[in-house]
Amino acid sequence: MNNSDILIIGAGVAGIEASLLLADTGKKVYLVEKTSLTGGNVIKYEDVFSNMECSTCMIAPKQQEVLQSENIELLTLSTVEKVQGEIGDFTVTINKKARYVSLVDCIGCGMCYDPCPVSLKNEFEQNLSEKKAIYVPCPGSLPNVPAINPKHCLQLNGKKTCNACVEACAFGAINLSDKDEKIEIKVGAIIVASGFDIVDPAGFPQFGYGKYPNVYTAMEAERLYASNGPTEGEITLRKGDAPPKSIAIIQCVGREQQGYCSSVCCMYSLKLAHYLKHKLPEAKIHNFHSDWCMPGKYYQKFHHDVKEEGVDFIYSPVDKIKVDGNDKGLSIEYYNGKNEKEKLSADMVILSLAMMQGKDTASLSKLLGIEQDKKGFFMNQGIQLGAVDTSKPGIFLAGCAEGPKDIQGSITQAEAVVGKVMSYLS
Amino acid sequence: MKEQFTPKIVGFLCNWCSYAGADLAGAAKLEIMPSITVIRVMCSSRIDPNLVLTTLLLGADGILIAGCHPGDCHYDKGNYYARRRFALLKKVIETLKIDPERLQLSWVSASEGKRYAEVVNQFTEKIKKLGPNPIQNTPYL
Amino acid sequence: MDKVLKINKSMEKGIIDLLKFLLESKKVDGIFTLRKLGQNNVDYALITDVSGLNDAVPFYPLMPANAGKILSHLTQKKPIKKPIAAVVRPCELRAFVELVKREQGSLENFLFISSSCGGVFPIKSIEQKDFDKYISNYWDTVKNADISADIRSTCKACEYFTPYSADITVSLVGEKKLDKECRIFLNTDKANQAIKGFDGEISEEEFESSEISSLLEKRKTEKKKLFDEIHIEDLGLEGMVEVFGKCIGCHVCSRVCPICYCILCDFESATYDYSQSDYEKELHKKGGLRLPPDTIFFQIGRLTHMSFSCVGCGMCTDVCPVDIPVAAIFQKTGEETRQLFDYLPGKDVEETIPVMIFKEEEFTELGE
Amino acid sequence: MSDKIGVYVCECGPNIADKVDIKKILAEISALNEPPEKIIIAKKHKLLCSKEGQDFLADEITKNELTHLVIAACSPRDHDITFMNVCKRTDLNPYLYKLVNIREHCAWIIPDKDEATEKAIQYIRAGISRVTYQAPLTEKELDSIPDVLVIGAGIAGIEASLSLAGENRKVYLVEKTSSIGGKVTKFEKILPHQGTDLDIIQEKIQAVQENENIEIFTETEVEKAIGFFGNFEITLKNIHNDEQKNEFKVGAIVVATGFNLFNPGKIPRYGYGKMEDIYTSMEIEESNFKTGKILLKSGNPPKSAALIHCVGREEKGYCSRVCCNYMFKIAQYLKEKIPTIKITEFYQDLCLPNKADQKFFVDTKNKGVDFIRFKDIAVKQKEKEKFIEYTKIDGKKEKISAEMIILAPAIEPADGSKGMAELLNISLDETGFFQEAHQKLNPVATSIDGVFIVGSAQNPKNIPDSMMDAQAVAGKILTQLIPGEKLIPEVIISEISEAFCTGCQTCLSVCSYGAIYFDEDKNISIVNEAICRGCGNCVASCPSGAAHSKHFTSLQIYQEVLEAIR
Amino acid sequence: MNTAENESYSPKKGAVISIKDSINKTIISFFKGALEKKIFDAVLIPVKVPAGDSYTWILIEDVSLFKDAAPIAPIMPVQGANALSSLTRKGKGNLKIAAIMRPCEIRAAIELSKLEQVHLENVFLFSFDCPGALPLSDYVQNPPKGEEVFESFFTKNKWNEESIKPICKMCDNFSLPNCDLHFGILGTEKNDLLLIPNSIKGEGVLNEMGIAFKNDLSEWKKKVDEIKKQREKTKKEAYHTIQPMVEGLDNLAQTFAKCIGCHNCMSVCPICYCRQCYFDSEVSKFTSDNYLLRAEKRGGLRFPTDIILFQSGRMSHMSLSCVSCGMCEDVCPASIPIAQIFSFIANETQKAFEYQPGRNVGEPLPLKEYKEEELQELKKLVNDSVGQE
Repeated sequence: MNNSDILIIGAGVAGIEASLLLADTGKKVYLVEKTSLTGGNVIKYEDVFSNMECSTCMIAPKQQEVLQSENIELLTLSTVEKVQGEIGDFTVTINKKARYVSLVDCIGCGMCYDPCPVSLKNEFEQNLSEKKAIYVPCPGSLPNVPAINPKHCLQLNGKKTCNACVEACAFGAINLSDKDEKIEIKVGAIIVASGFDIVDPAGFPQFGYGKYPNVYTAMEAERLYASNGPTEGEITLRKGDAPPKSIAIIQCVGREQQGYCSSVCCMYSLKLAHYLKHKLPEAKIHNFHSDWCMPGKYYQKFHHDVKEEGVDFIYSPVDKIKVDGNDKGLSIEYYNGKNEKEKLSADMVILSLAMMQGKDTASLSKLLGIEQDKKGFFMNQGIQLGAVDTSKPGIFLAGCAEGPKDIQGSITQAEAVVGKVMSYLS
Repeated sequence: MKEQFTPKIVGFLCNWCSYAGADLAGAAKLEIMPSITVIRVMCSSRIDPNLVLTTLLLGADGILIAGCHPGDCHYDKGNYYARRRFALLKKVIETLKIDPERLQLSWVSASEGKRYAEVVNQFTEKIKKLGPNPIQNTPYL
Repeated sequence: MDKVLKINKSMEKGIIDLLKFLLESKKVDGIFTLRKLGQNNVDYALITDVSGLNDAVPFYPLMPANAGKILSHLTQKKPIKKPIAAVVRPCELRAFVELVKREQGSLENFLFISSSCGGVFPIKSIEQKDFDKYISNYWDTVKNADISADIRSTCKACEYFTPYSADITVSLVGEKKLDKECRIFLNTDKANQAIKGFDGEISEEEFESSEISSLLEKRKTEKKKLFDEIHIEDLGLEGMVEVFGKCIGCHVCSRVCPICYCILCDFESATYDYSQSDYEKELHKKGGLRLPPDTIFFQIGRLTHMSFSCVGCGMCTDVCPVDIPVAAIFQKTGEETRQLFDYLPGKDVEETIPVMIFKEEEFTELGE
Repeated sequence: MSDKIGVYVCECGPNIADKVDIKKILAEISALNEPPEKIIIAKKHKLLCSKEGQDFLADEITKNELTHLVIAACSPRDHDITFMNVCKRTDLNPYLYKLVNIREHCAWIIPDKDEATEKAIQYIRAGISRVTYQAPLTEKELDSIPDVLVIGAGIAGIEASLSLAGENRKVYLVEKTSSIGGKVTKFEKILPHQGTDLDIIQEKIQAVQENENIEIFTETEVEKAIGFFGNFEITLKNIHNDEQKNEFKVGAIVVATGFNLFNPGKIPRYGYGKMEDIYTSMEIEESNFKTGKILLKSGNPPKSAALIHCVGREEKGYCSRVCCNYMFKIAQYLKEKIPTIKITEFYQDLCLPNKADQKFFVDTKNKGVDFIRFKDIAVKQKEKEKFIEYTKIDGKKEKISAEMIILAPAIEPADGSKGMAELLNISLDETGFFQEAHQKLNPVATSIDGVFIVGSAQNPKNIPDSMMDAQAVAGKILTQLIPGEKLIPEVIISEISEAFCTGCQTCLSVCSYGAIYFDEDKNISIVNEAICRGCGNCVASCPSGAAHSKHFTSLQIYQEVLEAIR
Repeated sequence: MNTAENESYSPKKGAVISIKDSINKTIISFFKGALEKKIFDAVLIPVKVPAGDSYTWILIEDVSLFKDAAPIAPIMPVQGANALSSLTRKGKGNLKIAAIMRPCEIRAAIELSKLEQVHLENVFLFSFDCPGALPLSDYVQNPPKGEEVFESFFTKNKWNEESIKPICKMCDNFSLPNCDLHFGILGTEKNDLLLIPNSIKGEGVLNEMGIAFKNDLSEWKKKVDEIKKQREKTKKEAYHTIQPMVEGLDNLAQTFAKCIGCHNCMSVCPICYCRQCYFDSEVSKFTSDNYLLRAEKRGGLRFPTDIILFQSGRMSHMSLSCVSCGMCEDVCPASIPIAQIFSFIANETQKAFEYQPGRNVGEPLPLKEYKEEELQELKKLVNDSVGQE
């Protein structure tokens, strides 16, 4: 039996590309996404490096196509629970958490947000801002339909009877008695595009993340700069409101521990430096780097341009850098090229943290019956059986689930997977 | 006082970036002056100088052309041609001293709802100061 | 230093001899030049037979039409097969180059003979009874690099009176011994081939002369005067209505303009046929409607379409039935728009016209 | 024939209903009714985008035999397709409908209710006057040829051919040289740690030769490739005799022309070509592949070797991404073949983008190769002895001697790229490689639909990534060029009227998709319906108005302008 | 049906209006009154441009614009029929319009209505005895002098004034055209202004205005015939001088030697309504080989080429409808007597078909129909011997 439907896990840029191409041929695609919106990590950035193109302009039309395509069934707030069978005949059980808001009736007018009394940390915004119990991760997210967090909603966690949002909704789109449900589907192939995560900065106490408030991760800096982010693009500090006068970006944090270079941090650090120079022209920006990894043909020119803009590049091996803070601000202790110790004070420190496998890679690999490689990412079969195949035929890898890469790397891999799937299934 | 001059502004917005930015401004419920009327075109490079001149000479008080930032254009290089055509048209009416400030070109990307609202409101204020387009009452055109 | 062929004959005879030589020695199969026709009148003609050259008057100070536009009609469908020598003015040559850039003709097989140009009389001046007196004092003013009073206002203000891409340039301006000696500058090796076998001594002399630069200064002051007359600095809408009020919308200025090559001008097409309801809306708003409409809109629209390519040949003012100084306004706007793209029309056929290309790093101040 | 225009205002729940006075709108719009030529039917509905709303619209259209439809609701970017599908269900042409945005551009941004109502009426009137000028358009269907032309039989070209060939899809593989396999066949070992083994590649070369759906042309060049996605006319020419030509039609073209190595001779300080025993990495690979040994010119094995990375990186302006890895491989060759050899590797930056690269670097280091990070470097010779003079990061100048020097020159575009670009009407970027359609979202396609670029033709790449590109192109072609299925090009495109076109080709030069071609004998420009994407750039550039853009004609926009300044 | 369906209507009576300070002022006050009474919604009338150096057609709705209006303007920069055509080409619309034009402009408007370029259903055509117009270029050189000369026509009643356009000097069709209302400015002996209804529509206007029209017209007719005889004599003389200029190819070549091919005579002519003239289209553009061949055949080829083809071609296309308004001569940059030539040719062709352009709306254009028994004299031209009875 050769079922030609396809399951794609993760609606990031790789998942979207694969689902659009496959849906074009008339195949039915189940796109399972654990968060409440599509776009994965790409929509968290304001611009993408090297030509500084606005990421929303780039990806929004694709997200719109996914929503409007009849062959793609988007299952948000859903995770894969059980997978049985083999290529051509997989039976998959999906645990679809309740959204409590109907995707058909709600038109995303946002009347229900204000009345909600509860507010909680917005992890999409790297906890830099708050969100309500009924929330849309960020303005302009697609699908533009809120979800309710059952743990915090007073009605749902039993603390108090409250239906402020239900009353505010003029479309009767909110149904607090919505239930999680298990959906069983039959597919011919599975594509894992579950993306990546960032190493936990707490693992590097020498940089003082958490201890000193003005130490930020790179993702937090991205959200600070985003025009639809918590501060609508203004660079502010957790302690001390004035915009920072001097900023230090420390690269290759976690490269030794992870045992690989994540290939994109050099470029997004340059992008951050370019943002900051553009936003705070008088601020002094230092970039602590070791090797520059710039594999793209346009990348070195971007490095040259950022240098021209007056960003101060300091070569110093990352393992010898220490950050400690005092009331005046932060001071970075490092060893320069001549191996002499130096100190530099800064109002803000941004850590370019290494990429690591997605948090639920381990559970997913057990569930799918595929292996992880030594670094923790899903293992591909190399050149013999294919760089996008897993040990189990019929299950493929796309994007950063297979290893750190830039956006075009993920897109190329997603298209390659589609090529493999088409030749298998036709 | 009600009879205060409300300018008539025509906005040519490109479908992929600035129209999306305007939608985002709407979704964020930002207050925008009602003087602008939006006309959607597929790309800012679709607007030819004669169309802008017709709009100006028909009596529009201000004309705003909005497109994607250079490099973001959905059709590769369209906005560069649009920019060049705009510069040429602006220079011609500048030389003839016919209110060049009534024309404005602004790049607005899909995520810049706030910027779209500011651009429109600032442009409306500027036109309010400039006053109605004198072309209204000259039948000799 | 430039290579010059000297003929010790008067300029008229010298040039006719050269043209006859070119035709007889089969260097070219035809000469395109002005030809006397009737009392004072001249017209352009493609002369293939030597006898036809008898009443040729190559540098006669009259321009019935822009030769660039005529050569474009000649070569629009297909480049000309046989070599032709064309005696044209600098602005006509530049107009032809502009048209070739727009695929409206081809430079193949042409030997361009141009000159430092002393300007031409208006077409209407041939009606004057003492027209031949005009001609004689014209050549005197050319000799001492002066501006004769009766030539067209556009020619008085013309700063580009020496050619850029001519094979042969006949030096007229500032040539004191014009009726005894004729200096012909050979700019290209095509020119050298052409004059091989023609008796006349070749030497090295400087084409740029102090007379030419002094004439340039005079022309600049004339231009300033011309612009001040229509106080171009603060035209505005009232100024435009002032200048173009009397325009009768016959569009002859666009028809004779070498740069306007469209088969049907957009302003005459169906796009600007307004329906009754459009007129009614406008009428209620303004209380009065000029008919036929869009007279000023046509002028501004034409400026946006071609002002950067205006070669300042002055035909539009010359043929305007109500004597509107159209050329002055097109020259002024042309100067401004050309500066935007630092483009000089007709200078070099390889240079693409500004609306066909763009540069990523230009006008970055716009739109931000 | 009279126009029957249906105008439906969507309340969108409270979003429009609370912000504008819909009763007033319906009254003013119905007042525009001018029987018999223009009949207006104005109604409101709670939520038109809902299923029930769409059914309501469908039967309104059929019941009133509407000739035009105007919907006043939300942004076309959200529901244009929804309402066009409603029209498709009825016999109203989907392009005789206009969605007027009175929510994001009116109700939500104008606090004062009267002003918002005025604005909504203005927008709806503009919609009505525009829709009467809209013409019905139909989707065209173009039959497509599933076959593919692959140019260049390196590893990328071979992988693409294998992934694409099938019983109803023929692949024409064209190679300029006399043998297929490209540079990969000259390596003894391929980087094991990245899972690429030589015998796998030999198998692939074998497979491509035996596959009956793949026709291979060696010593052949592409002479002509004209057409559009789904329909390219190809002419091949044998490079030795011009008469031997093949002509056929394909649906897509894959450019896999690979790369050249930068000539280090151009930079005097490396001494290449001036001193003995200075080799490029490729020369070492080839000699090692032939003889299995790496020897000095004198014939005996070198006692010391210096490997220099990043040769020509400044001059070319980009890092070539693959040199670090294959230099570690060469270092490990040397250690295996000459255990006692002393190797120093000089690098400016280590580019180890793949997850397995860092480990390969650490293994090489543990095998006794010492790495030095240099700021600038030069190769000097005093009598017989060669020295490497370099300054380290800390500014100290040092010198070491080396019998053999191996350079890692930068990867640059294959020669002939310029000719290939002109032939296929695609463009090169500022680094000289082929320009991809979109740096992020479409790296294997070009601005011309149906022409794809893989491997180092697009960006310096190693073997796995080149093969990944090839499979990606297979993904794109297999999903868009399906045997037997028709291609549906964009409907909203431009057209040029023959009568008024003067053939000045201004439109041709502004079109970045090569969608306009020049008809020599008629001397006019013509739009190719299959390629045009409808941006309208040519329409604005045409001075005589000969070019029109369907669905966004000057007259239609003019109607909206008239209403805007009423 | 169209406005003047009055083939049979012949004016019997007229109304006398006393002239207050000038004929123009009186006519303007008549129009103001009619506008106030809503008889029509707007008036198409020549108005002096702000710079005061020319006149332009303005469709006036707001009466304040009448201050610079001049129903009888000294010059004719734009043919009235062209102005009317730009307004009503796309349909009659629902605005009732009054248009005051010279007789040749009325005749041109009627010819254009036969070609669907003008729709007269909602148009009230007003005309006046036309004293002729000054040449455009002379007036524009010195507008005040032009005004003063034109004023003298009325004060000193000098009708055959020397300074008017040559075509006007020989115009014998200067009075009552096929309009609705006619201002007989030759008037009564006390030279009051005569307002003569020339159609049922015209009578309707006067009734609505409450103006009785009982005055006898014989005095006015006598004056008109007197001037007409004078004009017919000048016309015969003029044609006599023009004839040798156009007979024979070399004469034609000589006459049109100065023509620079700018086709301006065509663009201002009211009858030439084609959006793109046959002689501008692809059909009349040849390859360089063709031009070269023709040059080699005759030792030389004049540029611009095919001037005679253009002039004669235009004659054949429009001479049947030529109303001799003189616009072409006014705008010819080479000052060729093109209007007199075309008037001479038109006179011949119109005589052959007994057709008078603009005589009345109902009369079809000659080439739109044929009559069995017409053109007997052509029989002898068909001289082939085949089957000749």
